[in-house]
Amino acid sequence: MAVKTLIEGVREALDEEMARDERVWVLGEDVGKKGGVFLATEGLYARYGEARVLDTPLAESAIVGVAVGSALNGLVPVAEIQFADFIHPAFDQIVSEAARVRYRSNGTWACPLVIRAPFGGGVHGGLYHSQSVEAFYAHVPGLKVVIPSTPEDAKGLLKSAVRDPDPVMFFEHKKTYRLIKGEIPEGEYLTPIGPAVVRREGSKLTCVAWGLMTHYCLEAAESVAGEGISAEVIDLRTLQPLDRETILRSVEKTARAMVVYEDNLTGGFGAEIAAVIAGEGFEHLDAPVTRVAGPDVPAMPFNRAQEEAFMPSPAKIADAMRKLATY
Amino acid sequence: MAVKTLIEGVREALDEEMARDERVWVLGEDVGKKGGVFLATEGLYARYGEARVLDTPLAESAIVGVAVGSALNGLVPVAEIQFADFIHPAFDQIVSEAARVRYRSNGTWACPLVIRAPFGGGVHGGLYHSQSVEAFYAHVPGLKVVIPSTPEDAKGLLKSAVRDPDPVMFFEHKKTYRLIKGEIPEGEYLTPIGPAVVRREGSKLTCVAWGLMTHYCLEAAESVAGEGISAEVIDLRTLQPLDRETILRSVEKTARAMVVYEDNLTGGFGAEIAAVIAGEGFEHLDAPVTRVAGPDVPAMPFNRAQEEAFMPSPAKIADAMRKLATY
Amino acid sequence: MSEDASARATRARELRHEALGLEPERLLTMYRQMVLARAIDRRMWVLNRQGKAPFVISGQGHEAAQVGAAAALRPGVDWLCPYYRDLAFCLALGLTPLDFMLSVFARRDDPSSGGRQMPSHFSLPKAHIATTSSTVATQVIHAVGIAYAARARGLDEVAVTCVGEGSTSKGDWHEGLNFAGVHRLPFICIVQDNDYAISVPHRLQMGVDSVAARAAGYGMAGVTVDGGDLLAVYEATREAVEKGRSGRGPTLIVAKVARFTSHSSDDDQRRYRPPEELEAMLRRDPVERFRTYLQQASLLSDQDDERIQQECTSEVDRAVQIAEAAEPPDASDIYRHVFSESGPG
Amino acid sequence: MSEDASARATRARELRHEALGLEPERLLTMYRQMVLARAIDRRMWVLNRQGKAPFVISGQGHEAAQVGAAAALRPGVDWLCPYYRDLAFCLALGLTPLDFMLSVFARRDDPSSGGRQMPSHFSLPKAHIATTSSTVATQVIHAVGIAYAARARGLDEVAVTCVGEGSTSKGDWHEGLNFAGVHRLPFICIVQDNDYAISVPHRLQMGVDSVAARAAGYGMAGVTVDGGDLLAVYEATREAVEKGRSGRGPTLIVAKVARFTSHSSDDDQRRYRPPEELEAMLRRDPVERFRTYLQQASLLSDQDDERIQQECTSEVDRAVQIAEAAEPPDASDIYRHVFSESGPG
Ligand SMILES: Cc1ncc(C[n+]2csc(CCOP(=O)(O)OP(=O)(O)O)c2C)c(N)n1
Ligand SMILES: Cc1ncc(C[n+]2csc(CCOP(=O)(O)OP(=O)(O)O)c2C)c(N)n1
Ligand SMILES: [Mg+2]
Ligand SMILES: [Mg+2]
Repeated sequence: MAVKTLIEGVREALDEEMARDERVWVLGEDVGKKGGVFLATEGLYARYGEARVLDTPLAESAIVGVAVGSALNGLVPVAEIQFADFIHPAFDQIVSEAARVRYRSNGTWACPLVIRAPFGGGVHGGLYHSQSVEAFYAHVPGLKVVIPSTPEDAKGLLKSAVRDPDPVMFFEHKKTYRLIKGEIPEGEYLTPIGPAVVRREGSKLTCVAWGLMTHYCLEAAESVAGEGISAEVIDLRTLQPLDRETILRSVEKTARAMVVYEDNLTGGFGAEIAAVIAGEGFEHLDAPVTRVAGPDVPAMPFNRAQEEAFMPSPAKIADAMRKLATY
Repeated sequence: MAVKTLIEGVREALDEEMARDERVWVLGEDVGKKGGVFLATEGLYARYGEARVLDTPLAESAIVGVAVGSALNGLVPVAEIQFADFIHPAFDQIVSEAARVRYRSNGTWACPLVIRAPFGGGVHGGLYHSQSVEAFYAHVPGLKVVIPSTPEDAKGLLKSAVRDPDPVMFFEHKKTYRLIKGEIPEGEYLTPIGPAVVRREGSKLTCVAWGLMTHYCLEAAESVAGEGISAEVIDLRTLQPLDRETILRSVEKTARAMVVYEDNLTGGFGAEIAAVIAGEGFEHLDAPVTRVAGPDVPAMPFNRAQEEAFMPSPAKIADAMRKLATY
Repeated sequence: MSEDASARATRARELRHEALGLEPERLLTMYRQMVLARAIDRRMWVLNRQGKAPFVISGQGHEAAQVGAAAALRPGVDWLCPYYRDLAFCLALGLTPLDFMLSVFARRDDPSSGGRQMPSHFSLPKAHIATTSSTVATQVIHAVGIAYAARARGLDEVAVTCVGEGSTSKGDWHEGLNFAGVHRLPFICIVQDNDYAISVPHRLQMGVDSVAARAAGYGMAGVTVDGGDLLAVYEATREAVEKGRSGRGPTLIVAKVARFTSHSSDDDQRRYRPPEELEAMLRRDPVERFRTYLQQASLLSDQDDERIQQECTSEVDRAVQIAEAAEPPDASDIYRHVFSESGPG
Repeated sequence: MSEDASARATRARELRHEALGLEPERLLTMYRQMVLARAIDRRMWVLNRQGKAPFVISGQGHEAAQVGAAAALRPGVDWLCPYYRDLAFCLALGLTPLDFMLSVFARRDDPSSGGRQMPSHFSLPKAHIATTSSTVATQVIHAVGIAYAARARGLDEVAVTCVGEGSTSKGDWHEGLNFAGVHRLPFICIVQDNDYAISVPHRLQMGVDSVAARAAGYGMAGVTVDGGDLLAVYEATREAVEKGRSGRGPTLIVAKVARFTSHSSDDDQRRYRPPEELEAMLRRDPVERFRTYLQQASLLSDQDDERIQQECTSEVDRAVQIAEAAEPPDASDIYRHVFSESGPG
């Protein structure tokens, strides 16, 4: 196995799926010759040509809407939204259209498509190149929401997403693209959409996270391990459908839970996780469910001091772990 | 005091605020001669003329964007989105623009505006005239989110919203428009944005709701009262900023809590309420926080059987109250 | 009119359909489609007054535009991303009165949505009629995507979409047309311009008389036609279809039509339209106009017309009867079809 | 060129600015604005290479379009809803090099955002430069709203907005222009068409050579100008401003410009633009072109030019020095200005 970056996982998944199935096509801004602003689609244009690797006009609603239409007529589109911050203009096409094609037609139409978007901060992106948007979509029935945190999962989950018969929102934390390296298995494999994975076993508390925050939680767990705090870290991988079992099984063991997310605290998807744990795991809990999240300010400022103040960090998470462990 | 409908409260607020301050103007589809599809703006066109009561083109992003621009240049716009289901195309203008004007300019620009939208179901509106959308916006820092449940509050809160220096999302449950009648005080008054109100005192459990669900909870509370279950019903009125104090004070007293919302269960704003109660009220809870909500299906079907299956009803709520009381 | 003038006029008219290569039988089929659509539409309003149809939205006054356009398509091959007034269009493409009545009564076997959507949210996969939401103009982009896929797959399909003139103000309309223009797709947008978007008049909707003026800005063909003139719409659409099929790009067709009814059963257009305007508008009946054409061309006798009317009426009667008696959806089925039932493929 | 021909050409040029009523001093001011913008812009890239400016986005090649347009406005009266390449435009309206450098270094006293936004997200209330996001084209609608408010309040203000040609594909652009057309607002949209949207070439962005072709569809005036020709842009904008002020409606101006640099410091345009194209493009330098004009009109001596260049350079030096030494924002201020600090008014 070769050690690769997360974005290489994305790229390999796209390449393999396009080679496997000629219905698969990629569309978005700058995905063609340039290979995407993060180079996720690098090489595809040369290999598959303009019709299957299409630089679209600068129009996110059209990117998603054209994807929907092409899915209705037999293609399997993978749309790239350049930054998750710019997915908002396509909100209606995603929420009212893609998510509902199957339901509103009573199952007579399907809308298999993938929407990829880099999200998240800590990269000096300022207010409009740093946002987390998963909460908006994990709230919308009809959509699956996937966020990989390792190169292996990025590849395996994206391949599953392309083959999924329903619309999948595939969010990639842009800070993980090159920061996170790991082995990618040789040969073809699929990582199923749905199951979470326990990234670190622990007995004292459960920490639920996704994307970059998974790694920060692992760092934090490592740093408090010396203090005798044994933290279990769950990487959700899929927010919708949510793997309640893995979460609740862990809480049953540890009796203490925290959710860590980079998005704004209030109404972030961590609220749902906290509500599920507090609801279904009530009997097992020895402490309130802790949430470590971005503050309730519009977004992450560009200047370094305020960006750092916004981002949950391994140190902040470790602090919260200490507090929770001694509650 | 005269008994009036909720929509009369809305209409009076608009009329009084337009009479008081000539910077206030109303824009939206069919708000002019027709007076709005629910007649919320009836009479204003005749009284204030086309320039201040403007029938816009069919373009929600423009409705909000023009409102933003007019606010930057000294007006106080009240934009009507005809149905909350059709607010999605304006998502970007609301979330990226209105909500962030103040923050991104470091307080040197302000964006005082109100966006009104009728939401909610139970009116045979089908998939696209029934939705609850408050969770999307209550998650966005920079926006206030208000949902009145009585004629008095509709008027008093809307007047406060018009005078608020920041953008306010003002959602009106369309089933309450004519169903809910109540006294509206004579003379001018303002209902402050922020504080929740206890609509019914109780000792055995706390029920948090907003909009139409407030009334369903009150009905349910009444129906279980004979069984010796004393339910306290809190009408949130404002989702953002959230009145944690009133909620937590009640839970401290009752030790049991439920949240009732019509929106889809997963990621609805009730998840946040549940997380807050389970987090900050942990020590007081004798039972897990219950959520009664719409199911996780894209939206409310048009046919009666499935519409009823979707809607939380007084009976469903009463059942949940019984279960919670005996936990 | 003198005998002579009348005869000349008749000849001119005959020449029109003959010049278009339309056989009398085709013309009668089209006429029947219009009559049927009108009969169904009128019945909806009766059902609404009877409390049996909670919501009605109507295509009366738009029939010629729709039937004329549909006649230029190959049903089941070319695509339609329709809008809520497209009853006549969909009937012409293969929707049956029963199909439609099942949706009016929100029955389980309604092929468009199983009673989930409001009536007039047409969808019929086998006829290549795509599912739509209520959110206007979203389907315009879907039609563009369908056309893109058709070309990519080497299929000889043209994608048509319809919207009202108000819906052309939406960003989605623009984004769709621009995309179609860039790629010169086999795509046709038919704007049924009835002067109002609910109550909002044309002058507050756009700064031009016809949005056909926008076609040039997308690098596509644009044409304004009298939407009350079935043959004119047929001709314009046929040309657009030929353009699309031969790789000569998309077309924007604006058909000027009349909205006979209020916007929907929740509206009363007398509140915002002056009586004289309403009166003048109601004189622009496309069904009557085509009937007159056929009669003057001696293609439709009074008896034939009577028979067609009666056949349509009884077809509607039958559809209403069956639909009313049909099963409603199961409440428990509300959970179905959120995701594929066969799981990841 | 023969002596004679050169003299004739010079006279024609003189006539141009004289015909426009522009005094030599105005011309030199404009020239200075272009030189200053270029100097600041170049410095940004140096700071970027030094690791001091994490993000740079550039207006090099767009200066004539911006300075020419700005010259037709009344600073502090007319409005600008700018986009990220509008450095020269904003300087001409009153932004100082220090103001700008404070934003490059994300300093507390950056007047645009207090270091919250990336550089080149211009905002300066006193100059009527509105705050913008990074999401392209959203500001177009704001400018429409500003114009609507100006008229409603009886203010004699014109609202101008700038976007790139790629941004015209967005729904917001369309919705804004349509709205402005309906109400014949004092609104001007200047499209700075540099042939690329990041890497996406013109041919994949639109089906026309110039989006000015869209103006007719909104019922507004539309004009395409050579954006390298300062006087041409000035003339077009002045006419548009007069139109707006006199109630004759909005104007769409497309200025064809050159993007000298890569899209931003995160991009490398050599990856997607052929070398010959880049080379030819780089010859279209609007600053040089205007310098030549001034020199041939004997309005700018070599010494004057030298002096202007040096003044601009030292102004930039000073701004960089002060900005670099300035205070960064406080981390704890992150919580400020989510809502009004004075509470409900
Ligand atoms: C995005 C959106 N906004 C608002 C509505 C509510 N609405 C339904 S139809 C309509 C008017 C449509 O007018 P037009 O496009 O001219 O079509 P017509 O009904 O006149 O045929 C409106 C505003 C909607 N369905 N979708
Ligand atoms: C809605 C949105 N989508 C994507 C982006 C990312 N982006 C920033 S600039 C740009 C290209 C803009 O091209 P154009 O409008 O031609 O302006 P130019 O940069 O060429 O001056 C893109 C795609 C964005 N800022 N906003
Ligand atoms: Mg219309
Ligand atoms: Mg460009």
